Parts: sequence; C-alpha cells; structure tokens
Amino acid sequence: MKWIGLIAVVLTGALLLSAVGDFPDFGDPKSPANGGVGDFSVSQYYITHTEQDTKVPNVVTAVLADYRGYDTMFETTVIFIAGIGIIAILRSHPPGGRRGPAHPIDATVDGDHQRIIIGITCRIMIPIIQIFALYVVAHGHHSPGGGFQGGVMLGASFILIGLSRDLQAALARFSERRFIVLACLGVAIYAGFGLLCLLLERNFLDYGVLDGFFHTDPVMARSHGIFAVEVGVAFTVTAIMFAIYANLSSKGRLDEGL
Amino acid sequence: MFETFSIIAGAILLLLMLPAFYRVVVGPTAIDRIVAVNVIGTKTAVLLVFIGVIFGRVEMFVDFALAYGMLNFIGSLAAARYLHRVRPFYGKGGQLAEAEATPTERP
Amino acid sequence: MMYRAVTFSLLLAIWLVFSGIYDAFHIGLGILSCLFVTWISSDLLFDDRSLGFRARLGQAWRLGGYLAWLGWQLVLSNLHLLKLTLKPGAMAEVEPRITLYRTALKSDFEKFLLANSITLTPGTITIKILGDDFYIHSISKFAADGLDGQMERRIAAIFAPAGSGSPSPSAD
Amino acid sequence: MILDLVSMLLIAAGLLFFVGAAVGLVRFPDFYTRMHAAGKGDTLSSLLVISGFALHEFKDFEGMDFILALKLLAICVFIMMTSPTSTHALIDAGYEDGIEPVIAPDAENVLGDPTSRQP
Repeated sequence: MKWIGLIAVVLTGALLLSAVGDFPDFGDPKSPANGGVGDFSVSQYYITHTEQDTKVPNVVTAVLADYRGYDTMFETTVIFIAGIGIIAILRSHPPGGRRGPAHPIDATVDGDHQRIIIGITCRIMIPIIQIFALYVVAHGHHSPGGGFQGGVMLGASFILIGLSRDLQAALARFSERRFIVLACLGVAIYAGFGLLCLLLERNFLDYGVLDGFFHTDPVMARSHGIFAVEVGVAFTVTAIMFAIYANLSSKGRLDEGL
Repeated sequence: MFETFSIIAGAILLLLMLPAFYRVVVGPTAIDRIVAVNVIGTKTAVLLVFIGVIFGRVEMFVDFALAYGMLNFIGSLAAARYLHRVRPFYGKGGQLAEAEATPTERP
Repeated sequence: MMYRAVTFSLLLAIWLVFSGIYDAFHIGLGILSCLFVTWISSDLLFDDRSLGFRARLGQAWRLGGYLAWLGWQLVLSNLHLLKLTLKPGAMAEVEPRITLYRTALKSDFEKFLLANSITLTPGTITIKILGDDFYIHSISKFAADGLDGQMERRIAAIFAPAGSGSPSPSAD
Repeated sequence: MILDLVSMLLIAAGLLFFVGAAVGLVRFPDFYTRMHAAGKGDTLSSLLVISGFALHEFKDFEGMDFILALKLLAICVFIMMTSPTSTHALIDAGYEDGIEPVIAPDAENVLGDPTSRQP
C-alpha cells in the first residue's frame, strides 16, 4: 500500500515537473499573463476593467474572489480539509485515553501573576482584537484584507482566551460542535453562492446574476457577492484556526490545553 | 525632505535588526531566541509604518502594523506558555545545567 | 445592561476610527459587528460591575492622568537604560538583583496596573506575584531604589479619591 | 515645517532608543538583563517613532488626518498594553525553565534558586 502511494506521488510529481519547461520565463513581458495573446492581455484587463465590472476599488480582492473565485473556493476547501484531518487524526485516538490532562498543571508554579497580569491584559485585548478582525473582513473591498486575514485574527482571539485561562474557558465560548458546524457553514456559503448562480442559468460563481437576490444592479451584485464569499472564507478560517489549536495543544483530548 | 529622512531612518531600523538576529543565532538559551524574535517582530511593525509613510498609504499600512503586532503578541504569549507548562528545555539552557554533570530531567 | 451599552459604544468608536469609510453599508456592518462582539464577549471587557457609571467615569479620568505621569517615568527609565548600554565602563553598574516588594493594593486590577507600571519603568520587571508579594528583577541598584512606593500611592489614589477616605471596593 | 521638524526629532529619538535596546540585547550578561533591553527599549522607541509619524500626518488639520493620527495612536496604546505583558510572560517562563539569574555580590535572590522549584 505504501509503495502504491509512493509510485503515485512520484508519477504525479514527474508529470507536473515535465510541464515546467513549457512555462514562460520568469518575469517575461510577453507571456500570456503579462503581454497577452494578440491584443488581449489578462493583467491589463483586470487593471482597467475591475472598477466598471465589479465596483471594487481593490483589484486583488476582485481577482481573488470574483475572476478567480473558483481557485479561492478550493483554497478554502484545502484549509477546511487540513482542519478536519487534524481533528480526525487526533480526536479518534487520543494518547492515553480520554482521561487526565495532557500536561499536568502545577498550581504552585502559576502563582497569581498568570491570572492577574496575563489574564487582565487578554481580557481587555480580546474584544478589541475581535472588532479589528471583523473590520478587516468587512473592508476587504477597500484595503488589503478580507476573509483569510480577518479569519486568522478572529481565530487568534479565541486562542488568546485559551492561553490566558485554559482551554475549557475557550471551549465554553466556542465548543467543538460549534467550530465544526461553522467550518462546514463557511465552505457551504461559498459553494452555495456559486450554486445559486448555476441554478439561475449562469456560470458557477458568476455573481452578476444575483441582482434580484441583493436588490441591486448586476455590477453591485458582483461587489456584494464578493463580500458574501469573503464572509464564508472568514467563517471557515476562524473555525479551523481554533480547531487546530485546541486539538494540538491538548493532544486531541480537549481538556486542559496548554 | 521628510521622505528622504524616512527612508534613511527605515534603513537604520532595518540594520538594527542585525543585533537581535545575532541573539537568534547565538542563543544561548531557547528563550533568548524567542525574545529576540519578539524584538524583531516589534521592529517589523514599526517598519511597516515607515513603509506606509514612504509610499504615502499610511492608512493601509497601519492595519498591517496592528495585525502584525497582534500576532506577535499572541505568538510570544503562546511560546511563553508552552515553555512554562511543558518545559521542553528544562535546565538544559541555563547556566546551572552547564556546571552540573548530571542533566536534570522533568519527571 | 448599562455595561453592555458602554461596551457597544466603545467598540463602535474603535470601528469608526479604523473604518474611515462612512457610508450606510459600512456603518451598518460596523453596528452588526459591534453587536456580535458585544454578544460574544461583553463579559470580558468589564469584569466587576458593582460600580455606577459616574464613579467609573471618574476613575477613567484619573487613570488618564496617571498614564501621562507613567509616560514621563518611561522616558526616565529608558535614559537610564541607554546610559547603561552606551556609556563605556557603565557595564560595571549592571548589578542585577531580585527584590521583594509588598503591596497594600487589594483588587486584581490595581495589582495589574502596578505590575505593568513596574515592568515599564526604571530597569525593573515583575517576575511573579504571590498574594501581596511582588518579586521584581532590577537591573541595577539605582533601579531597585526607584521602587519607593510613590507609584503605589498614585495607583491607590485613582481608585479611592482622597476625599472619600474609604478604600474603594474593587475596580476594573 | 515646524511640525515636520518636531516629528523628525521624535523619530530620531526613537531610533536612538532602538540603538540602546539593540546594543543591550547583545552586551548584557544574562537572560534576565537582556529582557530589560528587549522589553523596554522597544516600547518607548516604538511610541516615539509612531507618535512622530502621527504628528507628521497631522499636517493639513483636516478631519481625515485626525482619524489617521488616532489610528496611529491606537498602535501606541496597543504596544503600551501588550509589551509589558509579553515581557512578563517571557521572563516568568525563563525563570520556570530553570535559567539561573546573575545576581550582584551585595544582593541575594529572594525568590530562590529556579531549579529548586522543580515539581
């Protein structure tokens, strides 16, 4: 079984490497992406048409979530699969059964400083970090940012609860059930908007057709579609960030954590 | 005038990361390296503001700096917490361990 | 309820400062986000809820004054550190020591403020707090002598104004 | 112009403190003293540099400049809150990790030997 896997990996790798020779040179101004084929250039099109196509000032966001939305959907799915893989591996066979903490905690070492200094700082910082994370998600159109970055920070704020108290306090707010549901929901939102476009007889993830759904014109609908998709990405990234921390820090037992 | 000054100051700040980097490489203890990485992180956050001023897009780079600072803070807290609870390097990096013949191990 | 409202308006103020785009769509998103954060973590920002709004406002005002004083102390501390590092021969003045400092402050937030102020000012870092005992690492004798209790008196004055005479209950 | 000069002065002062912190990080004898240079040199110098920029952004006295300066000051507040906490967390972790502090000959370590506290 191991050998079959190895052969598959080597064959795929060789196949991919053999295609490298056909790529344009690095930074070649005449490559299809830069110079274009004939008089049509991809990057020129993005730079000149993004504003009138989608009303999104930030070209990168438009390319990421609209023009190449298919790619980003599977990036989100990769994150989702990574998280689910970690949960599946660690939760199914936690070392030493489900009893007892992973790291025995010595109360005399802790003193009062953990509770006072780190606890109070984190208590004050966490809501501020959360509002900043939501700000990053919401302003993906205007500033660099969006679902991935905001999701990482929102997940980090929950990790901070786990660091300043213990994992139980964090799990009380964001339980295992909730983070798995939220991770699935994020991917479902992204794929669901794509499917909605498909049902309305347009291409997958072609948000322009959703103008009836958002009660706007087709251009604004693309802008809103990008935002909705970013929210889905943020859901998945938040949930998976916290799920990975919770499982790795407690070795899959979800009891005391670090 | 102010832009030239910012570029020079930013270059000096970048050079000042070298002493911290020396600490990352030399150690001698694991936590010394973590502290030095933390110092480099703080300097990077400030450097991002420099870059924002030079490019004239401060409002954008402030977000970067703040996000970087936040993740730096969370990272150093997590590292400290890990060393505190798990103690993977217990007694190995301290000067006492070098003097003693028998290494101390955590039960 | 009042604390929730205060949390919400603080968060909204932060959002408005950061956003910089004031159209209906973004402000609406801001209000939604603030409601969400208030819902999931309003118990974090304010821990002790026994005090009235007016008393809190007074505390916040005095806290601002204290922070200004602390900023000046921060400059002094860094000048001392700069002298230790850059002046040739000053390395002999580096005489690290760990000292014990016993405080009369009672509530957690006061201790937190004292510990962080100690960490920020003249060459001293709080290593541990055990009960009322602060274990402090100082970099030189000058720095260790700086801990003369002035800081503690100022912190106590924030939470118990001189007129009232009675020690304040606990404060956030 | 005057505002530019003042902000340049602030940034230069911040850089000077950054130099102090960097030199201290290399020259100080043990982990605990290096922590002093790392934790505090960075705090004040970041505050000075960023407040210098905040002053510089204030040039036109418009509403948006004010918001931008406030945004920069938010970084200052953030650093002021988090820096002492992470300094404390790291020095405490170092102590619990059994790093022996260098103590001056005329003083004693009231906290006791870090490695004797092994559970």
